[in-house]
Amino acid sequence: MEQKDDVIGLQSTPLDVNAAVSDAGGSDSGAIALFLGITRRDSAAGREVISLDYEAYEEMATAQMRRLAEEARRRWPISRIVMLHRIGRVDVGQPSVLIVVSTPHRAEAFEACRFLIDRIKAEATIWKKEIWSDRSSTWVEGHGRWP
Amino acid sequence: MEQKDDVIGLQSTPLDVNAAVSDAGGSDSGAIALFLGITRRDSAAGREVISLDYEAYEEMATAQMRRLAEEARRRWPISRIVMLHRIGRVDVGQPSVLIVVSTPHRAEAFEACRFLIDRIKAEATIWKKEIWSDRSSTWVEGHGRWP
Amino acid sequence: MKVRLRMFAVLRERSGVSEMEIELVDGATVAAAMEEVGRRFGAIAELLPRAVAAVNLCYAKAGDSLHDGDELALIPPVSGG
Amino acid sequence: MKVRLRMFAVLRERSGVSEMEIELVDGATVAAAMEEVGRRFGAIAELLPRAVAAVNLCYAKAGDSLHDGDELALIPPVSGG
Repeated sequence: MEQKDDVIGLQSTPLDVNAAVSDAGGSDSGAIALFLGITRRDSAAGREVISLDYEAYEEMATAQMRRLAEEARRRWPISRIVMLHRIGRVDVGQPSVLIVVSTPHRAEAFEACRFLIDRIKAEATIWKKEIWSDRSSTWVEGHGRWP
Repeated sequence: MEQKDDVIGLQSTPLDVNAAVSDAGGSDSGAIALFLGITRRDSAAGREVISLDYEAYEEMATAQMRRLAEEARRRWPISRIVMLHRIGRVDVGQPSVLIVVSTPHRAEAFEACRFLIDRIKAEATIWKKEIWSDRSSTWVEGHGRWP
Repeated sequence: MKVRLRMFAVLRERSGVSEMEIELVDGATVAAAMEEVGRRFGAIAELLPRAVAAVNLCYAKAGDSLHDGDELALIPPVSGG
Repeated sequence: MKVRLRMFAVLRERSGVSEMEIELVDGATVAAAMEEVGRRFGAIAELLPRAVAAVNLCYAKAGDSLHDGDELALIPPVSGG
């Protein structure tokens, strides 16, 4: 079951690392693993990516993230999960996805955090379009492994 | 080689997660993995641990952490490393160790972060004493695998 | 029967449609619905073989039957994170 | 020869010594130095078998020879993190 104090969702405002870590903390946690995905500089044929525009099928992406949190909780002894993804414009160098998992011990924190980011990237209904310095744009095709 | 912008050391002041993440960020990084070790509540025979007192052989612990950073950089393509450990009194629920690794892609960020915390816990010359609610204290014996 | 169609990202942009209602024969499969969408929106016909479908917020198989009132979403390869 | 001895955590507390200079025969090994420390500080003799040594900031083996001016640290099981 997803716990009521998990924090899961999509947001158009910047991701707040400090808030997420303090949401994930607690006296039953000995370990917090955090992953932050950052939009990378990219260039091709003399032009540069200046920002990314994230679009989501929001109802489904949120439902997927909640189901992934439940699956992680069945696999590992998790205290709290924070799982947030940006939508809208994200400049190069800014974080687009934030996962925080707190657990009693460190092995399971790393494993659960890795599981969540891998599955979100492969499955969640979120897309990004690269906005180039010449004002052109390209939809990025991921390497999802859909069911 | 350790990079001049790595942040490595022991400190008696609280660990600052936001500062560490922004120290580790950069336009060449696509992934940041972070580990935070937190002093856990512990109890035995009706008494509770209220805080931990960390002591270090500081010159050696710092040298070890620098050598571990160099080793991690030989194994993975790392942009930046932040590796900080508390000394002195740390209350239950507060972080005692913070590792941040930024890399181009996520797999190596998780692997390098896990490598660093595992090796620090096993090898670094740092000890903790549990301070109990009845004012008694106990040195914790880790499960180090010394060379 | 009526099914709510939703399209995202490159499919939304090239078809010009993000959400609409389509009429399908009762019990039509996901595959039949996607063929119908390809006929209506020629601009995305070539993209549909790389897309998958979701029905009511869960990924669905080509052979799954649709029901009146279902929400059918066409999902190009995802690229979140 | 003279070696700088450093002790930490439970060894420091029970011996009452964190740092001192000890005199050893030239070329004494780490093991010989630890025996000497055990003789001088009976309160920690029982703890020394679980401790290891570091010489000049690196872990050392029992058979390693010490040199004049070395820093020899006695390291009880570490418990950082």
